[in-house]
Amino acid sequence: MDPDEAREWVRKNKQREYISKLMSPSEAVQKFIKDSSYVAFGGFGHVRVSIVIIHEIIRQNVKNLIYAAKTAVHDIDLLIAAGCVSRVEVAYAFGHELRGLSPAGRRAVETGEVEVVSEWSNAAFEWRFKAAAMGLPFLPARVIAGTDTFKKSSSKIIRDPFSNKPIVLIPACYPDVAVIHVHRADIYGNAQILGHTIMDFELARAAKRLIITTEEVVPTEEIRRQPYQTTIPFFLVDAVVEQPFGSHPGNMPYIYAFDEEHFAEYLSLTKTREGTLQYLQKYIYGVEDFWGYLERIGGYRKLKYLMDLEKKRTEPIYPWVE
Amino acid sequence: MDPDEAREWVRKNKQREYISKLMSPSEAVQKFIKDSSYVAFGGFGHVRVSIVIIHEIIRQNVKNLIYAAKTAVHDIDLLIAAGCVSRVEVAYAFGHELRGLSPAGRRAVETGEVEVVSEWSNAAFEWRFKAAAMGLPFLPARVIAGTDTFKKSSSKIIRDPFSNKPIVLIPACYPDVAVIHVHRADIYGNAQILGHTIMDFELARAAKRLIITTEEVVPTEEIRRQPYQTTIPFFLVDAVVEQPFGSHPGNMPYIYAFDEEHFAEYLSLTKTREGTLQYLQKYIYGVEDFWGYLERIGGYRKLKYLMDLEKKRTEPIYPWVE
Amino acid sequence: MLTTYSPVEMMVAAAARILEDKKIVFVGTGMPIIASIVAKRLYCPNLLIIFEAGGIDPLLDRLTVSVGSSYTIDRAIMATSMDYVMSLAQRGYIDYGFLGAAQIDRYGNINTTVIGDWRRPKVRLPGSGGANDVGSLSWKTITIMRQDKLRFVDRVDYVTTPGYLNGPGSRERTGLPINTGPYRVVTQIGVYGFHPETKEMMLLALYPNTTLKDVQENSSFKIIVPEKVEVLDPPTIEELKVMREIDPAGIIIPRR
Amino acid sequence: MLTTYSPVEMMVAAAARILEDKKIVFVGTGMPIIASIVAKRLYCPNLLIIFEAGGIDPLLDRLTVSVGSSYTIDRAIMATSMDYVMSLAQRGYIDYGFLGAAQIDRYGNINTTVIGDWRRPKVRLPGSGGANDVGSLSWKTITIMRQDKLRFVDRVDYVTTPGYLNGPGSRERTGLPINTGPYRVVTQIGVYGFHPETKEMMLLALYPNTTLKDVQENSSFKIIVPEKVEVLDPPTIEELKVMREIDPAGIIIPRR
Repeated sequence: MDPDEAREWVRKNKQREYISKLMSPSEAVQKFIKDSSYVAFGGFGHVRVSIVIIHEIIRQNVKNLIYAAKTAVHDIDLLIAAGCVSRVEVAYAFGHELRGLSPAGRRAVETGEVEVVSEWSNAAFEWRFKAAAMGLPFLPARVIAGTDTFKKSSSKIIRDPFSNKPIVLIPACYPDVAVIHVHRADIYGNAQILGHTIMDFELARAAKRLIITTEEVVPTEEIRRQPYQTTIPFFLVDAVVEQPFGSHPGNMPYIYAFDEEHFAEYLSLTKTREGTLQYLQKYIYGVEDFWGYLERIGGYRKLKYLMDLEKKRTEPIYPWVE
Repeated sequence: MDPDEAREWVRKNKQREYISKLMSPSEAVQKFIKDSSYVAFGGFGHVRVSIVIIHEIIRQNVKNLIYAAKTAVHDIDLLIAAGCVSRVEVAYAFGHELRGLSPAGRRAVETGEVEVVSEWSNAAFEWRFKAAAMGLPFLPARVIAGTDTFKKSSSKIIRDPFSNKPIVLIPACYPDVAVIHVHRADIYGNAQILGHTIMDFELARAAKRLIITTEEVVPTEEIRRQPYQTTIPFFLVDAVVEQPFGSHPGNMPYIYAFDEEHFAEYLSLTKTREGTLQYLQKYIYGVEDFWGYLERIGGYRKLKYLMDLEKKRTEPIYPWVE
Repeated sequence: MLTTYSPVEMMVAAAARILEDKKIVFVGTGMPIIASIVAKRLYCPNLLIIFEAGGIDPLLDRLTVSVGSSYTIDRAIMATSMDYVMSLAQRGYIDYGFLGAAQIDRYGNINTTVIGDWRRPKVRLPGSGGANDVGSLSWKTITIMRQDKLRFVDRVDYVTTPGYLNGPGSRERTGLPINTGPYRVVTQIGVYGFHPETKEMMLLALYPNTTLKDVQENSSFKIIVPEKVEVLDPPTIEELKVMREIDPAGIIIPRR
Repeated sequence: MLTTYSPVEMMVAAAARILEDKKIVFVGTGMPIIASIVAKRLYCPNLLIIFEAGGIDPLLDRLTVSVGSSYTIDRAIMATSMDYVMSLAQRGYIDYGFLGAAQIDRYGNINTTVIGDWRRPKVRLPGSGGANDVGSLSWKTITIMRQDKLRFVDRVDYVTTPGYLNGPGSRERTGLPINTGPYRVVTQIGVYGFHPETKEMMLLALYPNTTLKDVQENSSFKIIVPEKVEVLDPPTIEELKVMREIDPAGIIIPRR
């Protein structure tokens, strides 16, 4: 897509009206995430990431997704485990940071079930979104030059006409759908993120369709009280889904910590295909919605513990440590 | 300056230590603003603009400044009126928005006392700073193409290797000194702006030296309480100057409104060279510092009125309306 | 009752009626702000107003002296940066750009930089500000300005903001976004558009008290006059009321 | 009393001693975080730690599982974006980049993408993450990793993060910032630098319980050995104490 096509798309498809976009996770996925969609998730793979939508994609058995794995962690791994992804553009995937490699993701790539189609660095991926957000065909950058990652990307090198030195041009990236989990949003989609925004300030403008999931829906007056806190204005947004603890077992800064017990169970079960199915059955297929999942992972007692943990009222445990 | 030279400059000159950079306006100007410096002011010309440093430059009679007039209003006009500026790069200057053209600025350009050396649009200027902030030689853009403003800038046009369409390349801009007025900062320079950031998020990183003037100095713990509100981290900053009402007669969002009475007096006096001198004598040369100026413009009673005005407790008046 | 009105009020009303609901307008200083607020209050409740300094959809109840003042972020949905709003514009989110101008030519090219020679100008004007950006990046650009032979000129002294440049196709050839360009020009005499093929300025509507003769007598270039020219209604009482409410000091709308 | 220590503790201590005060370090997951906190607590109170997800100088009291978690912005001076911190790096603000690695070669090129063929890998690793960026843009890059013949290889299976690429001058020729590159490699056997002329890996220091023989037996390429090789002191009691304090669960630092 060149910038003029991207502009035309915005002109024709993006709603500038104040209408409620509030819907259920299931409606949001039905409307905007199709087989073979190119999708990107906001947050940082297991931090402020919309697990609620991940679950719903799995429940609806969406197939052949192409995934923009700019720091993808638990998000992509669940989708791969459930067979929803066929191709991946990778800056970071198949790993769980300190928890180690992700058995499900690794298995899928090593057996060829999932194909890695390109490689990027995190900054390169961020700048792809930024180029798109700015309505530009590319952004120049001084990363990935000289490496195999450059060769496996679709970047180019030109000579900078000002300094006459070589410079990499990173092409814009326009996901079909982005899903971003936020602290608060109104029914129109005006969204505020507390803490670091990671790539979401850019991703929100790069994507063609944008689903916001939010810890809470607040009145617009609350947004207007601190407009400098707004990360995403409503006219970028196509769906608003309210789901407290929607990033579980991920971390939601200032609200709840990682559920390391849950990660341990997940990483252990996904070592085998049988275990993977067992996990999906227990936590996703076997519950009606994310509320059901929240009960199954331990209900309010567990959630309260995770909130206490985030406030450092108790010490974290890491059951996956060998 | 190419990006490698700019990097080298940062490496050698930017302080990464937590040391107090608190100083008086007079020290800050003495240390960092020299004859022929290339300077840029944050804010929007008469909104959140560091008039305190403008006054001090005039009082110290700094000469031959080159001014980055990205929406410059009262800031540049005072400096021109006092004979401190010899060259200007213009996106917007010599005007006072709805108040009309600035007599002092216009006179200086029309008589040749001040030379306009290049033309830009606001977005182009912003993206020059952004290119510098990102450590890049240029940013692509789809503005200024086809106009005389392009011809009077130092931008280039290339063919975008992805879409094969022409695209403008806007060169990075590294001011010698930037001066940014903020709502709060600590003694090290960690600064938080409430409201719109205009170009300051980028300008702070583009400039070689950065003077922060602040409505109040706060403890570092207060900064750390809401780190997502920080606009400028301390290691970008070379001087911190505390000056309440430091943007007067400009507007400081959430704190005080424009002093339109003062603007009326200024615009009327600067119609003649004699009047201009009279203004400078009364409000700048004739007072010891900005505190003295604040007394002369009406003291606390006036300041209280401007705070009430900002809170819309009273109706604004516009004495310059004919 | 408010029965008389000034040329400025007619211009503002005419401009307000051009804007559409559920669209985004990027406004410049002065009349564009008043016309946009009138439109929003009376005709387009979902018109979203954006300011170049970073204010998005403030709850405006007054004209602002500056497009960067507190008013432009007052109870806004977002108070952000110039980079952000200009990027939105470049990305295709701005339906209407709304500008003032000192000089314009037949192709809608605008000058707000100098009258006379650039090096030694007769009158030095402020320059582009955000005007070039708005005129380059918005889908449709509306200009509101006084019309006379010195302002409607054959060639502007300096092209600050691109209209159709040298005619059809020249915007695209220079790298500007496709399908963008000048849409309407509103003056004290009438409302103009641009010929779909030649991209030259074309009369669309007159006011109750203006004539075809006024149009040509106040332009240094020939303006296309189609067979059918609309005559606009005078400002309504509601339009006049809103204008005076938002500009009670008479900065732009004359007090009486 | 803590008198014994593990190879990991020796590595972390050695790495912590490399960092300098009043500098900025951009840290990757795991050992780099622990080593940086040890350095900050004991040697470099003004060492500023930056995380790729946007956390700048948090008051870290614990190891974090993720370089994007709440810990990385906990009482930070700034919680911003990846764009912001990567731009700072590109602008020249990052003195030290601090990474882990799966494979490295004589020129300090790092692989964290695949073992085996890229299309059908034997082991698929996570990819660059921020590593390429840190290795491209920091003034000096420190790598901390396990050393053996399969990890210290003649040619990495895939260049994820640039070291000196093919040798002197090749970083600059490809457009990477000048005067940047690998600085130290810390393993369980010793600390390595790079030869100032040839840019090949060079032994700088051994540990009390490692030998020259260990160095070469655990590398598939020849490592330059200068005449003088330092032997580092074992981890101090203070160093060990801090490590255990910030990793009480023994995620990286073995519990005993």
